Amino acid sequence: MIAYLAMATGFLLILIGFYGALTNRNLLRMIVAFTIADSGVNLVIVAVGYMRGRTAPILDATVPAADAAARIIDPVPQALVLTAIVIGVGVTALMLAYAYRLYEKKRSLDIAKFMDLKW
Amino acid sequence: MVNALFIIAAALAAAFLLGLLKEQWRGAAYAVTLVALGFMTWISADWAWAFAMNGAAPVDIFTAGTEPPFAINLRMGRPEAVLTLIVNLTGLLSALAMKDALLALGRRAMAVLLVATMAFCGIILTRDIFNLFVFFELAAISTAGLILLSDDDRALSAGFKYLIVSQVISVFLLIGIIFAYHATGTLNIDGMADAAQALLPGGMQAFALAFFLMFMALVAELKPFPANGWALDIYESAHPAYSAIFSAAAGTASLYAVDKLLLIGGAAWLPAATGIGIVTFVGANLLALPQTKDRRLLGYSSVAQIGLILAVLGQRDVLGDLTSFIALGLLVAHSVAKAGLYWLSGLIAGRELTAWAALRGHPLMVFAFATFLCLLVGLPPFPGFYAKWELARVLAAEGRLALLAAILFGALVEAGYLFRWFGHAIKRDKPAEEISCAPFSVAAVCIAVVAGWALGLLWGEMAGFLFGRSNLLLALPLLFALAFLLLDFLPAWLKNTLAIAGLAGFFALTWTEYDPLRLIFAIIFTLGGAIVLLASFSAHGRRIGFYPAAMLMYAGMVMLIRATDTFDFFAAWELLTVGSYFLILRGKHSEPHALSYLVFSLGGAFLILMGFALAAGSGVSPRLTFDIASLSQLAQPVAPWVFLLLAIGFMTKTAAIGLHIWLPGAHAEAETDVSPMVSGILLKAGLYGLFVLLMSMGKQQLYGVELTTLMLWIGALTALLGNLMAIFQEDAKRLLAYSSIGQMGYALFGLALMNHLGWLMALMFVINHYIYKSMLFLAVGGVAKRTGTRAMYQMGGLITLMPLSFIAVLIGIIAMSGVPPLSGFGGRWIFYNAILDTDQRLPMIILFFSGPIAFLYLFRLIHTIFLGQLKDEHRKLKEAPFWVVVPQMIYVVLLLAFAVVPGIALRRVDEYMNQFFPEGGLDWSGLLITSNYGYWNPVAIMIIVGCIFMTLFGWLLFVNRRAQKVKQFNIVFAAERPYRPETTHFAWNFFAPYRKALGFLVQPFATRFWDAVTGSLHAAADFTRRFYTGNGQTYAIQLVGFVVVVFLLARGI
Amino acid sequence: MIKRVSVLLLLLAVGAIFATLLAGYEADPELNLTARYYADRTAADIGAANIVTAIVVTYRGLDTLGEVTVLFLSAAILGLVLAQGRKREQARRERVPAGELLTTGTRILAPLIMLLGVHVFVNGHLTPGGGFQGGAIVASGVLLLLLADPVKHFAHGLIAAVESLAGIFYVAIGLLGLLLAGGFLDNRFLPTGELGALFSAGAIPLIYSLIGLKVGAEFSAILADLSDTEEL
Amino acid sequence: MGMLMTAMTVLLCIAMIVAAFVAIAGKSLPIAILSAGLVSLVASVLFLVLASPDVAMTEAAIGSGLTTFLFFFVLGRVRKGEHDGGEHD
Amino acid sequence: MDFDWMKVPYALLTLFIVFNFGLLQTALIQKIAARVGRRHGIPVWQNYIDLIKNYGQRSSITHGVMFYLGPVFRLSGGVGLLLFVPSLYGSEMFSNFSFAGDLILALYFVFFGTLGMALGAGESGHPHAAIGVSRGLAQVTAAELPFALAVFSVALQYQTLSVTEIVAAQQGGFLNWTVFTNPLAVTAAMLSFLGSMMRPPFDVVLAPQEIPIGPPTEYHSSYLALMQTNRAIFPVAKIVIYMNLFFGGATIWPEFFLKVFCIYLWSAFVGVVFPRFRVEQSIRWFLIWAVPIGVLSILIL
Repeated sequence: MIAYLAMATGFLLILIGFYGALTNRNLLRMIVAFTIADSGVNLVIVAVGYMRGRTAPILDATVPAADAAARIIDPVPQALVLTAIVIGVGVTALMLAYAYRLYEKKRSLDIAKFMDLKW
Repeated sequence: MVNALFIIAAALAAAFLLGLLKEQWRGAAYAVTLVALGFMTWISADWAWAFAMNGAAPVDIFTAGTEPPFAINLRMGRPEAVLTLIVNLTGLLSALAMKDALLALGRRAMAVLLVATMAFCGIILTRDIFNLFVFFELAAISTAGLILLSDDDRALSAGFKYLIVSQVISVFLLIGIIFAYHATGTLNIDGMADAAQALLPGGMQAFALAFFLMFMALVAELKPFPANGWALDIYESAHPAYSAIFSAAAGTASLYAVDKLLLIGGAAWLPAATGIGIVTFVGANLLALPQTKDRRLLGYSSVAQIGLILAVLGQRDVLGDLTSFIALGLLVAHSVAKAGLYWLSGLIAGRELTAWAALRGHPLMVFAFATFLCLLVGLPPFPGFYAKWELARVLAAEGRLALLAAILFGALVEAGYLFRWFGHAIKRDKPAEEISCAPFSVAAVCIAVVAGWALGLLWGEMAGFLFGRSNLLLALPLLFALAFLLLDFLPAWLKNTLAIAGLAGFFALTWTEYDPLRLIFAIIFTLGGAIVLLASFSAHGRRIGFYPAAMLMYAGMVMLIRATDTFDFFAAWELLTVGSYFLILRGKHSEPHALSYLVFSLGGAFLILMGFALAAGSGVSPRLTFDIASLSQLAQPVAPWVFLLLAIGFMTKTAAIGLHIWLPGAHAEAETDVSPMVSGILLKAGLYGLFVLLMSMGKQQLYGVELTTLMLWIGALTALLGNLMAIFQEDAKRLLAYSSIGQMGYALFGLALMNHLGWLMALMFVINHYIYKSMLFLAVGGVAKRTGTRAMYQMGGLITLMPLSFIAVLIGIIAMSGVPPLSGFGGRWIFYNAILDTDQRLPMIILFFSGPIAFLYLFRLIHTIFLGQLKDEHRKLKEAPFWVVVPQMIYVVLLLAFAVVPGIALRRVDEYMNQFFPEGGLDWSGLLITSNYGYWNPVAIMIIVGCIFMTLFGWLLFVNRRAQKVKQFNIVFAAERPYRPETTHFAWNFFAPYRKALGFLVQPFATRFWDAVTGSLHAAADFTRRFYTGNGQTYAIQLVGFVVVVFLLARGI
Repeated sequence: MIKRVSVLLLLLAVGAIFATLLAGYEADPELNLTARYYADRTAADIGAANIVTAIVVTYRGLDTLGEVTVLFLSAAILGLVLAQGRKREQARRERVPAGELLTTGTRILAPLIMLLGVHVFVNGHLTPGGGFQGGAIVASGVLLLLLADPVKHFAHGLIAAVESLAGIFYVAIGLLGLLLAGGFLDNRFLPTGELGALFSAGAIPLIYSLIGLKVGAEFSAILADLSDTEEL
Repeated sequence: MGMLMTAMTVLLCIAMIVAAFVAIAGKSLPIAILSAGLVSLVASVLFLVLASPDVAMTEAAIGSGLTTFLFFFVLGRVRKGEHDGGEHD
Repeated sequence: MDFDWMKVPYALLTLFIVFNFGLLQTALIQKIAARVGRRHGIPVWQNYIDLIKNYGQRSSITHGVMFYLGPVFRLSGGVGLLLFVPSLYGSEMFSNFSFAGDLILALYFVFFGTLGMALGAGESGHPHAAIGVSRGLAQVTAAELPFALAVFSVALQYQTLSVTEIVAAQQGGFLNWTVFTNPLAVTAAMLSFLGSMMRPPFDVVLAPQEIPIGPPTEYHSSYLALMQTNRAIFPVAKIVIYMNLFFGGATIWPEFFLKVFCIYLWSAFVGVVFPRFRVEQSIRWFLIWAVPIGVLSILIL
């Protein structure tokens, strides 16, 4: 149930993020919207790996290595999300820097102002 | 061999190491970068060598000491080795080409370059889907960074647009990956593929959707049309050396990623790949048409090429093992060419296509340019050609003709705009700025050129290995032609001597190998070529570029008659087309004409290719390469289609009506000694093709229509309209060109008669037309050279100044008009005898009409140039240059000889044709030639006419022995005195009454039709490209829209 | 308006795809093959208690290397982007120094924060958290320093050196794995030790520490570069 | 326990969606940035619920913390462009 | 049918007969035409007088080699044409040089003289010559077409291109003549004949009534004489072909004279009745009226 909820929310976040990114013409707002979509993706990925009634994939006293297979949830999506988050922040930082420089060039954050290249 | 992981490790280590260097030590940083890239390249090369030469087995590389699917693994196999080699080499050479930019931006930029190259290699090497995602992100981010190397400040916005799009892509990819993982329990691509076998056919929807998302994400990296505006902006604004990477390396890597992904998707997704690929190929090529900016044009072309390869990957189900041969062939050709072109564009200051005229005066760079274009278009002997060939064969065999047609159409459009560009470079005004000669960049370009030719050699070897063919590039005639590239520094006279010796020598070496029919063509192509080349002795200086082009054409023609199978035939056909294109392009104003020549010729060539493919597909042969003669085994319903395609293809070369509009300009604007080559000799290649076609296929019926009858009509109409158009020309060379159209119509007609004498007549025209058209073109060319104009009405009265040219023209027109006793009469005589044997009477009537019309333009030719009033400004003209006159005199002798003893050429052919048409041959008893209907004694005619003429001439001399030459104006002129030569020389609009009566027949319908076709293509393209608004957000919307549309289509299907 | 509607329609279609995915999703009752392998073998093979860490650092170490490289790239490109139009010298003068409280607070807090970061990544193989989280925490310490003393010339060189060295060592350790153990980034060329101990799980603590340092340095570099920009 | 968890999840989800709407539709850019940070922060709580402490930590530290800082850094430099491209279409 | 030397004197004899016949015939026709126009006309020996006068004239200038050779070409064309076709059927003596070629040779040799004349006239530098040539060539292309069609029709009919064989096939009563067995072809040919005889309504090429114009504009004295000679021989030579193809040929000279005269009279008859066409009008006329008949004659066969 939680997994479904989280997943649905994740998808919704992606859509909201996309909508924001595709309709807002302000560069910074587009970037903000993309971070929301990224969060949504992360949520979906983690939700996919969730298994009801199991614990985090860390072995300790309560989860001995021997019966880990029956006790823990799928660790792989979590590993993937870690990577995805870091990549996401890298891209966001980069986009922000671009936005800054674009603003420096045209004194505007309106994406419709950057149409020198076309056709 | 070094573990392929070292490619990644080395790049990263070097990139991190750069951080330790001081910002100021840029030289050192650059050196580190080059060493690292070199090392990476060496690893790939080492592997590629091992796979190619030592037959090494593919190696799986495990990381973390754990076997897949539990840890990420990489694979180094044959394709990986080649592809990483492409990537690394492009990276290395681009690093050379953008040395200045790298040094200006410092170590960070170099690190990014290293990481980018590594990322592309990673995409190729990895077998893990999520790892693929990571490498893609690395590639995307480093691309966004490297765009900054450009000195074009619009690059910044292009980078941002790319980042937006890559965000969208990565969301789709991640969602796809996680659901695919959930469905299959693995992230390993091979593991997923195995699992998919169990999942997909049952249509487990979630997995199919997950795959769809992954697939679309990776396809989006291929910049599919129309969701690719962002990519074009990058191509246009990035540093050209980076664009080279973006086109060659990124394209390569993404394609291989899609290829890997298709392993998972299986056969069900192949049509989608094909569909997207072919839409991209055709769409992008069309949009490139109205493009005037070089780098953007190359961008469109890159997109198109990648699309084509994607389409090929999508045909894996039918291509089977050939997929990699074809896709790789297209890919390496694309990569080398595109990288080379981008590096080249870095040397050029202007961004307009016309700015490439700066290359002129740098023969090496022009050669590089030409090499890249030929590589791209897939002309022999480059890999794309082999790929195109096999692809056509399989597609036709599988009945995927629509796809094949779309591919060929796209390729034709591509060739059109690429060679238009080449035309600009050769013909347009040279811009003020010289090209920069940065040694590293030039080196990169040169290496690409060498790589291109090496690939040609390699693919030739591979094709030889796979299909048992001899290597095209090593064919003696081609090698000989290419040798002139190396000898181009020699003076023209020396090269000319070599060329003539080569042609004659080749004939001497091989003449025993031909049957009589081929022997005649061989003589025309080699010895005939040698005679025309005599005229080239009149050229001074080095004449850069002439000999490679001319000899390429001759090589193609020689290879054409030596070809016994379809592959050699087609390759030769393309070679002679390219060679002649370069040759024609040399004319002063021939840019548009050379282009239309090329487009028509390639269009024709593609039809031929389709014809061969269709034939091969219908079971004549398991391979496309088959003995041409076995075309005869074709049966209904395919045979007539094959016939139609091949016939139209060949008729494009002979300029049959409707397909003729390229000819007048191309022949007229060519150089003096080139016109006879392309008219007198080159046209015969088309006739040869038709001969071969009819010899092997004979009559064919399509929907009850006898196709040879159709040809008969086309021939007759061509003869009529060609001749009609000729009489209205004011330009002497154009007149001759239109006349050639008419003459080819006669020959076509003769062939289509499908009887013994018809063919003999065609052959007679082949010989005659070669002789007199070469002669006339040389004569007229010589005159034009001296008078500085080709407009006939500006000449006049040149007979006394240029008597030898006059004699040549006189003999030429007597022969051509068919007046006895010269050789043209023989053609007419055979013609009459031939038509008596056939039932097709209506087209003959048209031909009857065109006969006397020829007389009109011929008279006009000689009258307006040589007779009438001499112009004041021409009074001091000299005879045409010695070396232009020499071949003309040879032709005069040949014509007379052929007129008296046509048997020397025709007798053996006549016998040879008995195997095709045992009936209706000629009887050659003594000097008398007898047919079923009539007889003809050329020697007697010559003697009788000669005697009568000499007798009367003697008589006139006797009664009028004191005749004195009077001044030109000393004429009886109805109560007026002549005023000036210009007003007294009746020359302009000579046949005005004819225009009044029949001018409606020469409305330029064909020209208008083709203009409308190209015009609407351009208009459509120009309209469609407005779609690329330049707004990054719109591009992202388009991408999402693209995904949705494909989704809907895929669901619909 | 047209744009909004068409985007809405397109996203509706995308939403339909997502909805289908959601509807077709069923949680696995048991761990799938890959996950089971990790659950069963991590402790024995890798010796890390935190299975996610084991996956991130070892099994999928190549991803992580790529991930670190992404940050490296971001930092480098950010530097490039901002360096192109930078007029740093004028920019610096105009900034107002931070208040006394912040400055003093920072002096006490920053080392503590950084220590916490180090703790997080050194224990990455045992507890939740690791190089990335630790690195981020270290970077936040740097951020604090930046806020407190924006005029101070920031030690770009030091950051770059830390970043590079960490990166080089990371690659080197990976290669050691290739040479001494089973493959690239194999952690087992060092003893795996006892499950749960600090010095266990082979090279994982080492690698994760390097990652932490590197990530911290990269984030710091990004922040420092951004802080060097001027207000437009 | 299950119920409680579910209810909490629902709450978290609603909070995220509301925050997301604020982020893309709100007039003020700083608030949009903060809302996006909030989405991340709530997501990291949800990750804890989903038994993913590693992810939760990362998301909290990087996704919500660092990213928000980056945004404000840049926003501070381009203040005047905050409203560019609004209210046009 | 091989060459032997005896053919030469025989051919010269034919030439002599035809030459005299031609001179008289043209004069006669001109006289008839004059009488139709209520004029007195020339005496029948007038052509002899003109010829002798012109050969005797001394003013001899030339505009160049081709100019000089023009009349030679012209007359060679006429003589050659005559000699390549057998004059009398069944007569070894008057079969001339027809062994050298068949009907096609004759058809194409017609152009030999035309071409030479045109070239010679062209070199005169006189614009009217060029205009005349342009008109003449333009007209002849259309005028020759029905004839070519008719010839082809006849060749198809008799399955041969040999003139002798065609005549042979028409022997045995006048109903065997082509004019009765293939009337359409003959109609087409006879319409075409009008165009090639340089008589009204198709004589704008020469336009004798106006100022000196047409190809021979600059020719005089002995040149003109040669051309006059040709004007006597060439029409007869051409008519001989018609006669052989369509009207059963001739076996004796009187029959020859009669048939040739009658065929020639046909063009004179039309000429005095109709006004002159402009060139484009005559082209259209031939294409609209004569050509379809010729086409029909081939198709019906």
